[in-house]
Parts: sequence; C-alpha cells; structure tokens
Amino acid sequence: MTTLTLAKAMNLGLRKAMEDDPKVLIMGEDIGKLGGVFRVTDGLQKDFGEDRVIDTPLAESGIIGTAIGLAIRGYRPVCEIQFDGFVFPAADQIITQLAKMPLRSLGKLKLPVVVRIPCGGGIGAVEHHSESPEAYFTHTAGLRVVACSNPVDAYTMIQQAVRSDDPVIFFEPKRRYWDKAEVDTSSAPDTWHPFDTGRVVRQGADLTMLAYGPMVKTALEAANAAAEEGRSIEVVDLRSLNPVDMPLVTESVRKTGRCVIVHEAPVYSGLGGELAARITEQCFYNLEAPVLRVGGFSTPYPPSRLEEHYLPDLDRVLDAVDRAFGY
Amino acid sequence: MTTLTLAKAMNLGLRKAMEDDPKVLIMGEDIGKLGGVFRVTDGLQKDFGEDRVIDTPLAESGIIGTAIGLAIRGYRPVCEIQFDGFVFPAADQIITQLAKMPLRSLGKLKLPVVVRIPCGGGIGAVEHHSESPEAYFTHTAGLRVVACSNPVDAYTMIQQAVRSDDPVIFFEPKRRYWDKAEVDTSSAPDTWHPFDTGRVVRQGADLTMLAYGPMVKTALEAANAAAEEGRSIEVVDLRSLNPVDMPLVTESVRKTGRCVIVHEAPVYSGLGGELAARITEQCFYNLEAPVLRVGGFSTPYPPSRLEEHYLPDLDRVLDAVDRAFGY
Amino acid sequence: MTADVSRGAQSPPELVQLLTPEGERIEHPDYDIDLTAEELRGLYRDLVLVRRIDLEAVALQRQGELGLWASLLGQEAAQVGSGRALTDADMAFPTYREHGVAWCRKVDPVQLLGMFRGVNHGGWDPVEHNFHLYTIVIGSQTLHAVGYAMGIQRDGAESAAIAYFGDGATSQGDVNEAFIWASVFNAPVVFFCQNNQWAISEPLEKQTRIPLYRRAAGFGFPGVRVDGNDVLACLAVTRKALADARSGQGPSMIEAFTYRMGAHTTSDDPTRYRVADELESWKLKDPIERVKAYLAKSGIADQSYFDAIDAEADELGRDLRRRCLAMPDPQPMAMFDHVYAEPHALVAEEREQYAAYLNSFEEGAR
Amino acid sequence: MTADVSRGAQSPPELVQLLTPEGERIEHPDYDIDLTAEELRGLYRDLVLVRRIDLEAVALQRQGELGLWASLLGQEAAQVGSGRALTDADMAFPTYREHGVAWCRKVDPVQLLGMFRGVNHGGWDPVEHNFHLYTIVIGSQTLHAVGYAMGIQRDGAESAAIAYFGDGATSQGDVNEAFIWASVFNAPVVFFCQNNQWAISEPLEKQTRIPLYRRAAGFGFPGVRVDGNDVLACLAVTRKALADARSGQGPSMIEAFTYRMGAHTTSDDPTRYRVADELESWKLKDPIERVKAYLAKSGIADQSYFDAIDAEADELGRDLRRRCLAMPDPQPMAMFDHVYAEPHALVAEEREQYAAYLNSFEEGAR
Ligand SMILES: Cc1ncc(C[n+]2csc(CCOP(=O)(O)OP(=O)(O)O)c2C)c(N)n1
Ligand SMILES: Cc1ncc(C[n+]2csc(CCOP(=O)(O)OP(=O)(O)O)c2C)c(N)n1
Ligand SMILES: [Mg+2]
Ligand SMILES: [Mg+2]
Repeated sequence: MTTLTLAKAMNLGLRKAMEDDPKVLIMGEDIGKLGGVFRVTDGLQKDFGEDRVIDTPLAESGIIGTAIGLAIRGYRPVCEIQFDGFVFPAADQIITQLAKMPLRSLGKLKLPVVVRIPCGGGIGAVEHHSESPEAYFTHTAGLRVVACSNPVDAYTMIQQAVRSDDPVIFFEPKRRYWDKAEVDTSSAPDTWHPFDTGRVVRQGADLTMLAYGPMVKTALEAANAAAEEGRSIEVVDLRSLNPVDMPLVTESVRKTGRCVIVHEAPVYSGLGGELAARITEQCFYNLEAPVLRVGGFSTPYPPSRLEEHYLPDLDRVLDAVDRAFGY
Repeated sequence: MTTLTLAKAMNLGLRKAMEDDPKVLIMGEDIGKLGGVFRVTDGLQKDFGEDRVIDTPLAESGIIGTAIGLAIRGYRPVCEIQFDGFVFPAADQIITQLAKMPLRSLGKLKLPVVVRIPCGGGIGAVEHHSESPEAYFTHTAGLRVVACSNPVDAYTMIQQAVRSDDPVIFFEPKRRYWDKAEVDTSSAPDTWHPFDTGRVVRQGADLTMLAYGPMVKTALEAANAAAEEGRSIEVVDLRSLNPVDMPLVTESVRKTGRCVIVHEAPVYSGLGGELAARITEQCFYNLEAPVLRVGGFSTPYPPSRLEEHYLPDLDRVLDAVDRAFGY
Repeated sequence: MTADVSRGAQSPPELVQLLTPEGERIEHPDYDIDLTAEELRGLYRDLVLVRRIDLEAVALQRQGELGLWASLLGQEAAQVGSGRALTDADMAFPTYREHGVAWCRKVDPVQLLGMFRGVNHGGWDPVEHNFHLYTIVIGSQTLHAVGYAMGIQRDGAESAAIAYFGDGATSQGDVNEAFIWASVFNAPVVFFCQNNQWAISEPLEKQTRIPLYRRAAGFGFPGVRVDGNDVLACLAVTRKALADARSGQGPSMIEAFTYRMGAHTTSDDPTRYRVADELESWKLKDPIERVKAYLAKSGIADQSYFDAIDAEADELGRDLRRRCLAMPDPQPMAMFDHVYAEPHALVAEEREQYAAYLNSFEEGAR
Repeated sequence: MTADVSRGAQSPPELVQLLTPEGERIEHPDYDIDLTAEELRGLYRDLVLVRRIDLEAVALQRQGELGLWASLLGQEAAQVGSGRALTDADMAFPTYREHGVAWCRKVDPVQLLGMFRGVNHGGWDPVEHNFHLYTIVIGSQTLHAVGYAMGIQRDGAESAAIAYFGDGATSQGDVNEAFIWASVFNAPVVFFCQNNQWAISEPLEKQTRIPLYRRAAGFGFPGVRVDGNDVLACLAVTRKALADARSGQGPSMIEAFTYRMGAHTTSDDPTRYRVADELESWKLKDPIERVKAYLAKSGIADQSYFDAIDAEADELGRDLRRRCLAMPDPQPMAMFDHVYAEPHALVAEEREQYAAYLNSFEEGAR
C-alpha cells in the first residue's frame, strides 16, 4: 500500500501499462518533458523514450487520427486531450472513425485506443478548461466511456482501459487530481473491480445517489450530511458510463425507492436523463418519487468566479434529496 | 396555397429569406449550380449570385468558422451541411465558438447563423448518410435546435430560423423531402406557429406520443393504426428540441397519463432520455406507465439493407404503445 | 524579397509524363522506368479489367442491385499505376473510389460491392490485403495512413503507407494535419492525390488557386505532378516516392492530374454543372487507349491479346454480376455484431430485446 | 525535377529587419518606412506601457488577484508593430496573448483582466474596438477572421482583417482551412503568426520542419518572415500586407520571428523543458532596448523622455492594480444572461428555479 494522489496513481498505472506491453504508446500535447499540464505523464518520456511517449503537433484531430493508424498497425495508443474543452476538434475522428471502424471492418480491426480527458470544473480556470463533455461520447455507439473518481480506480481503471480491445474515453476528475488514497500497486489485475461495473461506495436504505468522477466525493459528503438528519443514502459510483451497470443501479433503487443523479455536465440532454429514464422504466413500481437530477445549467460553463454556483455542491445536492423526500 | 414538396418548401423559404434581407447568405458544398445534393438551394445562386450563394471549399469547420466571421460582420449565413454524418468536422466551431461566443461577448455579439442538416435514414444510403445527431447539439447550451417534419413548417421555420438572432441547428428529415402538402406562401409571419413551440398534430386521450422530424409521420401512422384497436393517441410534433415546449408536452401527458417518445437517434443518451426524465418529474402522479422510448439501437447506423430493422417503424412504435398500456 | 510567391508570377506546373496520349513513349530526366513486355501487358490488363468491373457496377446500380456506385472511369491509370507500385508489405488507405487500387491489392471485386449494395460498411479484410476499408468522411484516412506509417517506423520495418484522397479533400483540416504530422515525424507515407478536377459539382478553383502538388513544399516535403492518365508515369513516380519513404527519406505528395469522366456517383447529374466539351477533350487522353496504342505500335501485344483481355473482362463482369446477385442480405441480428470487440451489456440487452421482439412475430403472437 | 522542394536543400530563411538589436537603423529593399520623431517616440511609449501592463498583470496573478495570466514578454514589438499598422476600420482577431494589440485597439487594459480574474469570458466590446474577443481554442479565430474578411469584400469596404496566432496553432486544421478559404476567395486578411518558438513546452520542431512563413506559398499567397522583436519592421511589413489586402490583392502571411521570454502562462514552469541559455541569448534581442538605443543615438528622445515614459508606465500599473482590485464579482444570476439573444424557455426556467433556491437561503428557510 502506498499513499498516492489521483494524478500519481494515473502516472503509475500508465507506467505499469507501458512496462507490461511494449505496444502501448502515449501521445499528446506537452506530455513529454513537461509531463503534461497535470504531470500525469511525468517521467515517462525519460524512461520510455520519445518513440513511445510522443509529444505531438498541436492538433487534436491529428492526435486521434494518427492514434487510429497506429492502432491499425498493432499499437495501443493512449492519447491525452489537454483539457475537456479541447476534445471537440477531435470529435470527427472519435465519432466517425474511432467509434465506427471496428464495426465497419466487421470486427477485423480492433482499435484499442484510450482517450484520456481531464474533465470538470472547480479549479478556477478560464473558459474551456472546466467542462464535462461525457454525454457527447456516451451517445456514440462503439465507444466505452468511463470515469474514475479516486486514486485506486485511477490506477486500475487506466490499466483496464489500455488492455481493453475497445476504444475507451477515459475521464479524469481534474479537481480531484490531488486527492490522496492508499493504493495497492502490487494487486493482481484479476482482483480488481471489473472494468464495466459500478460500485456502491456507501450503503444506505432511503435514497440512491448516482454519481461519477468528481461528483462522487460531493455525493459522499452529501450522504454524510444527510445522515445527520437521519436519512440513509446509498451512494453508487457509476465508474462506467457506457455501458452503465444497470443491475447494480436498479437493485439499489428498488431497495431505496428514491434516486438522485448528480453530474457536473448540463442537465439538459445529459447522461442523467438517460439514467433517469432507464431507472424509471425498470423500477416504475418501486419509485416513491421521480428520479431527480442535479447538474450544470443550460449555459456555457461560467467564468470561474461563478463556478461555485454552477457546480452541484453539498447544498444543491441536499436540496434535491429534500425534494425527493417531499414526494 | 401551393402544393409543395418539403424540399421545395425549404427552397422557397430560403428564397424568401434572401429576398427579405440582403444580409442573408447561403454557403456550403455543392449548393450553387448543383443546387445541393437534395436541390434545396436549386436556382438560388443563379438568382442571387455567387457572393450570396457561396460554394465553399470542402471543409465543414471552415464553413461554420467563416460563417461566424461573416455573422460578426453583420451577415446572416445559412450553412448547409451536406449530410448528418459530416457535421462532426464542424463540431468544434459549433460547440466552442458558435454556441458560446454570444455569452463570451456578454451579448455584444449576436450570431444569427443557421446550420441546416439533412438528417435521418430510410433512403438506402451508404454509411454517414443516415444519422440523427441532434442530441450532440441539444446538449450544447447556446444553440437552438429545431426539426421540421412537413412542408408548411419547412417553409415557415427556415425563415424564422434565419430571423432568429440566435444560432440555430436546423434538422431536415431527408426521407420526407419529397412528401407534399399545401403551403400558403403568402401567409404573414405573425400568423405562423411560434418558432420555439411544439404542436399537437393529432388529438388523443389515452397516450401521448412525442416525435419530431421524420418520425412525425410514423407516429401519425401508428396513432391511426392504434385507433383501429380503440386506442386514442395524441401526437405531438415537438418542432423545437432546445428548448422543448414543455407546457404543451406536460399538458398532454397529464391528460393521457401515458407517453411514448420516438426518435431515430440511438436511444441511449439521446434526447428521449431528457424528455422522459423531465416529463416524469413534472407529471409523476399522472403517469400510469413509465415514459417509454423507441429509437435507434446502441450501434452505428447499420448498412442500408438492415435499416428497416434499425429505424423505428409502425410495428416497433405500436409495440411500445402496447407495452405502455401493459402497466 | 522574402516572400516565396509573388502573386500570379508562378512558373507553369510541370507534369511528369512517360507515355503521351498518342501512345508515344517519352523520357523524363528524373523518372525512368524499365518494364518487361509482360509487365506492360499486365498493366494493360489491369486497366481494362478495372474499367470493366467499374462499368459492371454502374450497370448493377442502374438495375437497382446497388444503392450507389462511385465510378473510377478515367482514373484507372492513376490507380493501377500507383497500386502496382506497392509491395505486399505496404499499406494503402483509400477513399471510396479506389476500385483500381483494390484490384491491385487482390481484393475480390465482389467485396467492393458490399457497401454500395448496403449489406455491410466494408467487406474485405484490411489486414489480409494491406488495403484499408473505404473511408467516406473526406480526408480522415490520411491521418490513419500517417499513424500507420509512424507504426512502421517504430517497427523498424522497410515498408510504407500510401494515402489516397481527392482534390476536394485537400481543403479538409485533417489532410493538412496529416501533412504536418508526416513532415514532423518524417513518416514513411506517400500522399497520393487524384486531382480529377471535381469535388462533386465544385471545380478545382473552389479548393485552390495554385497547383495542388505545390502544397507539399509549404509543409517541407517534395510534391510532384504526374499525368494521372499515364499508367507508366504514375507507376514510376509512386515507386520513387515509396522507395524514398521506405528508406527513411520521409513523406512526399503526388498529384495525379486526371479527370472524372463520369458522374460523381450514380446519384449525381453532372450536366447541371459542367460542360460536355471538357469531357470530350479528356476523352482524347484516355488512360487505356494510349497503352493499347503503345503496345500495338511497339509490337508487345497484338489484336489477339487485346481480344483475349476483352473476353476475360467480359467474363469478369459476368461473374461479378452473378456473385453480386447471389450476395446474401445480412441477418437482422448482425446489426449488433462487432459494435464492440468485448462483451457490452447495453448492446447485449438491446440485441436480446430485439430478438425477442422479432420472435414475437414468428410465434404469431401478433 | 518537378518537386518544389528537394529535401534539405533549402535556402536559409531571410528576415526582414529595419532596426538591429543594437539599435541601428538599416534599409531593406522591399520594406521601407518613414516615421516622424513623434511616431517613433509613440512606438517606444507603446512598447514600454504594454510591457508594464503585462508585468503588473503577472504580479496581480502572483498575489492571487488573477487566476492566470498569459504574458507577452518579449513579443511587444510584434504586437505593437502590427497593431499600429491597423486602421480603425480594420478588424483584429487575437489569441489570448495579444495584450499589446489590445492596447493599440484602445481596449482599456483593465478589461483584459476580466477573463483571467474569472469575472467574465471577455470584457470589452469587440465591435466598438474592432478587436475581437480573446480566443482560447487554438486556431479557431483564424477562420472567423477570414469570414469577416469575406464580409468586408461583400460590403465593398476598403479595410482588412488580421488574424493572430502562434507557431503551435499552425498545426491545427482550422488554421490551414483558413489559409485555403482566404486564398480561394482572395479575402482581405493578413495572417500574423507570432512564432515565439514554443507552444507551451513544445519547441518549434514539433510543429514544422521548415520556416513557417513558407507555408503560405503552398497555399498560393505570399509569406514573409520578419524580425518579431523589431517594431519598425513589424510595422512596415504589416502595413504592406494590409495595404495589399485592402486593395484587393488578397491574403498574406507574416511570420514574426520572436521569443516567449516568460512562461507559457503563470501556471507553467519552463525550467522543466527549456535551457536558460536560450533565454539569455534572446535577452540581447530585446524589442524595447533597441528602440531606446536608436532614439537616444539619433537624438529623437533623451533620458528625460524615457524617465517620463517610465513614470507614466508606473502610474498605468498602479491604476491597473487599483482598478483590478475594485472589479466587482459577477452576480450569480448573471450566469443566465446572454446565453441566448432571444427569450429561451429552458434558461428562463432554470434561472427562476435557481433564484428561488438562492432566495430560500436568504429567507432563512434552511
Ligand atoms: C466530411 C465530408 N463532407 C462532405 C462529404 C460529401 N462528399 C462526398 S464526396 C465529396 C467530394 C469529394 O471530392 P474529392 O475529394 O475531389 O474526391 P472525388 O470524389 O473527386 O474522388 C463530398 C463533398 C463527405 N463525404 N465527407
Ligand atoms: C484546441 C486547443 N488545444 C489545446 C489547447 C491548450 N493550449 C493552450 S496554449 C497552447 C500552446 C499554443 O502555442 P502557440 O500557438 O505557439 O501560441 P503561444 O502560446 O506560444 O502564444 C496549448 C496547447 C488549446 N488552448 N486549444
Ligand atoms: Mg475530385
Ligand atoms: Mg508559440
């Protein structure tokens, strides 16, 4: 067991993946000597060389497009998108090529490409540096979409993502990069939590709260606060956003009868809508209240001095809990 | 009153918009002499010249990016994206610039840009020519998203879109381009159905069916078929997808107690999820059954010989109706 | 004067040509080629067979057997010349029109029909043939080719990648990013642009105001314009570019100057936007006629050879038609196959539900 | 040989220079400039004040008053030279680093701080100043500039647009598409690339293997490299390019060869990726010192003038600081303003709900 920040756990996970398989490459902007703007790739170029840790020209479509070519040639590229808001120049390569080429080839081509995206707000950044674009990708068939929320998952999930033969969009909660936890870097992969499953991170009886990435911590805090008012909240860290671990989710909601979904992305047309619709369909007779959602507003991400208002926080989550119990 | 195909109604609507305001420009690939691959811009370049009907280089990001520049200069560009699947190279300009620049400028810049996208399947086309990418845009704050379903709306809504000071993503149901209806091209704009509202296109008492674009016709057919089994279905043509006319929708659902949503886009993480979640929250005590969704599968759009299986058809819609009545 | 280009004061583009439209063999100082009689006959055969495949496909489309077809008519030399320059180990990334290259890569022609018939999105095994699937989104494949070439580099292999694209494609950001990547990484890739003068209805002037091969210089690698209707020149120029790439000299761009003799696709109506004269003048530069004339003149082949090839072409056409009609429609549940390489709960669930739904009809439940 | 470039056999790039680092005025056959003493003093003043604004902003960031700052240190001449070449009617499209151009466009410096302080995403009126908002997504603004220039064309106006971007940006598809659009439509736009040698931690070689100004030739318009630390040369070259654009001669590209003296932004740590020597050698080419030396040598200005400017700079800095601290935080409900120009039901609903929610605290309901 070692105490690691989430960023360091990512770093060690990537290092392990590179050690385990010489076909694993890392590519992106400023990932070499600088080690990435969040230092997630710190030291990797020094140890694995410029051929395996590739500082690329400044163009995201180029990064994903060439990664696809490398994957066709048998490599397993891990691409870093520097910030959430800069994934859009790569949208075409991700949506029309990365997601669809395996099926286009009738399975003859596998594209084990990982696209790492530091996501979410709360770090006082300028525009485009605080977004949560997961819904654009969960809606895109052919992609797996996951989000880690803590150092243990960061360490294991990035390795699972690299090993997956499918393209994976991998969200990292940037404001949790410096959160610490004990990580067992010697654990065997077959003891890890399976890649496409969620996890109950707090048991509870009265309401199920679904969260992922940066919001898991907020959800846990809200659950603790609610506990003081005598409300027992079960918190599920979804981890995998496409596919979602519906058996886990519905089991919890059937038990509690209430559900609140929390994400930073705008609520409108976001992933929460899908989850709410699906849960309602599958647990219709168990729900005491409609599934409620807490998330970003239908506005561009605001300037940082307003982000505390935009981001779901303890109070807004608890407000939704209150409303759920109001039914 | 004139009998017009939907494509011709679009054409006349665009012509009218260009006549009414010299700042209106049309730009895109093959829209000049060819008149667009669906002939929606037929004859416009001949009559308005190459400066107002601009055949552009083959690059969608360039089309939207330069349209934004033209809008900053005071023009009102209407951009044609040749097919749904080719909007993704423009995703960055649409999502990070077109949608966000008005707010970035604190309202000092308006971007009255219309992005026309022929959408949907059912025409036996090759890959990328049959998709329904609306959810990528409904999730993007700052954009208005609309879909027309018939010649009358095509004629009026395109003019309303051009007049709107907001950026509008305008979906055209390509397999309905040749559907005909009577259009009154002399009607005054203030008599038109308001731009951001939906419309009840068939009254009913037992179930509300929400559809838009190409699926409105299918929904109506399903409602007719269901009527034979004694089920009275109310069909709402949403028309505006962001914002959605929730008062209209909830009024209907409160009355009927059941709701089925139909769209061609993949169900997972699609717009239907948002609508279902929202309706359930607002009509919780009125719902006799969960809101059910019928749509595309979580697969890339299939080769055309399978599209009849992929696209919601009468049977699949009626199956959902059956299921809704099963609760 | 530090400006590289003064406006308008450009030298006219040169064109590498080894065989004139009249079938005369000419020399070029930089590009020489020495082919055996058999190789020359082989090229002629390729050209004729490829054209025949194409014509048959157009006919199949007209008869409703294909939903669409993108004809290569007029571009046979560019495709066969470049395609025959490839070794087995080289990897080609085509657009949707490279039926001639596919032929050179030994892809069974019937497999080309799959996507146009709507039974799949790409029927052949790209790894087996070292011929990637057709890419429809304009320009995307150029980045794939560069990435693949970077893989070749990392493998220390002696092969190259070739990216096909059209004149229209040069306007796409992706193609330009591919140029940049290739030059920065000195990747073993050849950019093969078939400038057929048209992007659907848009003439070349809508994409560029200078000859396209000159783009390459701006990115720091060589560009050359070749007579795209001259199979020998296309072969020679591509061989050289591939050899350079394989030997670590990095990327180059070839602009094969040719002409789209037909419609953009069978859905297109070129009479709306181009004049018949243009077509007539290009007919005189036909890529097959000149080879035939040369073979005949030089005694490498005679009428009986030409007749034999025509017969082979007819048989190929008939066979293609037969096998097209025999192509089975895909099974509905195939929709759910290969979306993911590994098990995926959501797709599995939808598959199951849809199977049950289809079953409910068969069981007469409805 | 039809290839435009044979690999490696390039002539060395020329650099337009009118004022040496030592402050010597030199002639250039193509670019002449004749400035009055007052104009020359004005340029010096601009350079000094702009640097002072930048230093103050860096200090404000260090003290926690700004979340971030992108320093222009070292790039003052490129920005002031090009900025002063613009007429009021010209329109500039900046990146996030064009504080010197903003100064020339009469944007109040405190308005530059808004986005870095997190109170807005762009504070000034782009129409009033003919200076667009800062664009963070690399390269996007180059297409806006071209579109705007197409608007100028359609208006029959005699003005031009100028697009600023960095060396890193040249790799983006959008920038290349902007080149293509500009050349195809012969748009009145100047592409002004500040090649400061770095894109965050990546040196120029990661974006190109030839001098950037040579890109232009590949797209069919002139490119020129200018000493980006020479305000006179930047002014002269940009004036010429703008005049060409305004008079219908189309686009050009200027590569201002300069150096990012500081970190990429205040968040960056350049010691991780570049050596101190490089910085030292560029200090000798400082854009301000050479003007000062020239003004002194030529008797156009003396120490008392320099002192007065320094004093003005200090006052400007103090004033900027004062007004930065006084900047009000935005009101929460401002989040919902200007998302749409016209009423929007969803935003209105969310605004209402959030106002009620906030109210519930004030009313002590919780
Ligand atoms: C990104 C994208 N935009 C638009 C299209 C529609 N489209 C198909 S082919 C074509 C023209 C291509 O021209 P060119 O690159 O010259 O190739 P050619 O068809 O002449 O072989 C267009 C616009 C597309 N396939 N992809
Ligand atoms: C599309 C996009 N990708 C990545 C970034 C992150 N980023 C900000 S500045 C920068 C480097 C820009 O370099 P250059 O164009 O040379 O301009 P400079 O900062 O040197 O002025 C990067 C990678 C971004 N802003 N936009
Ligand atoms: Mg072409
Ligand atoms: Mg730079």
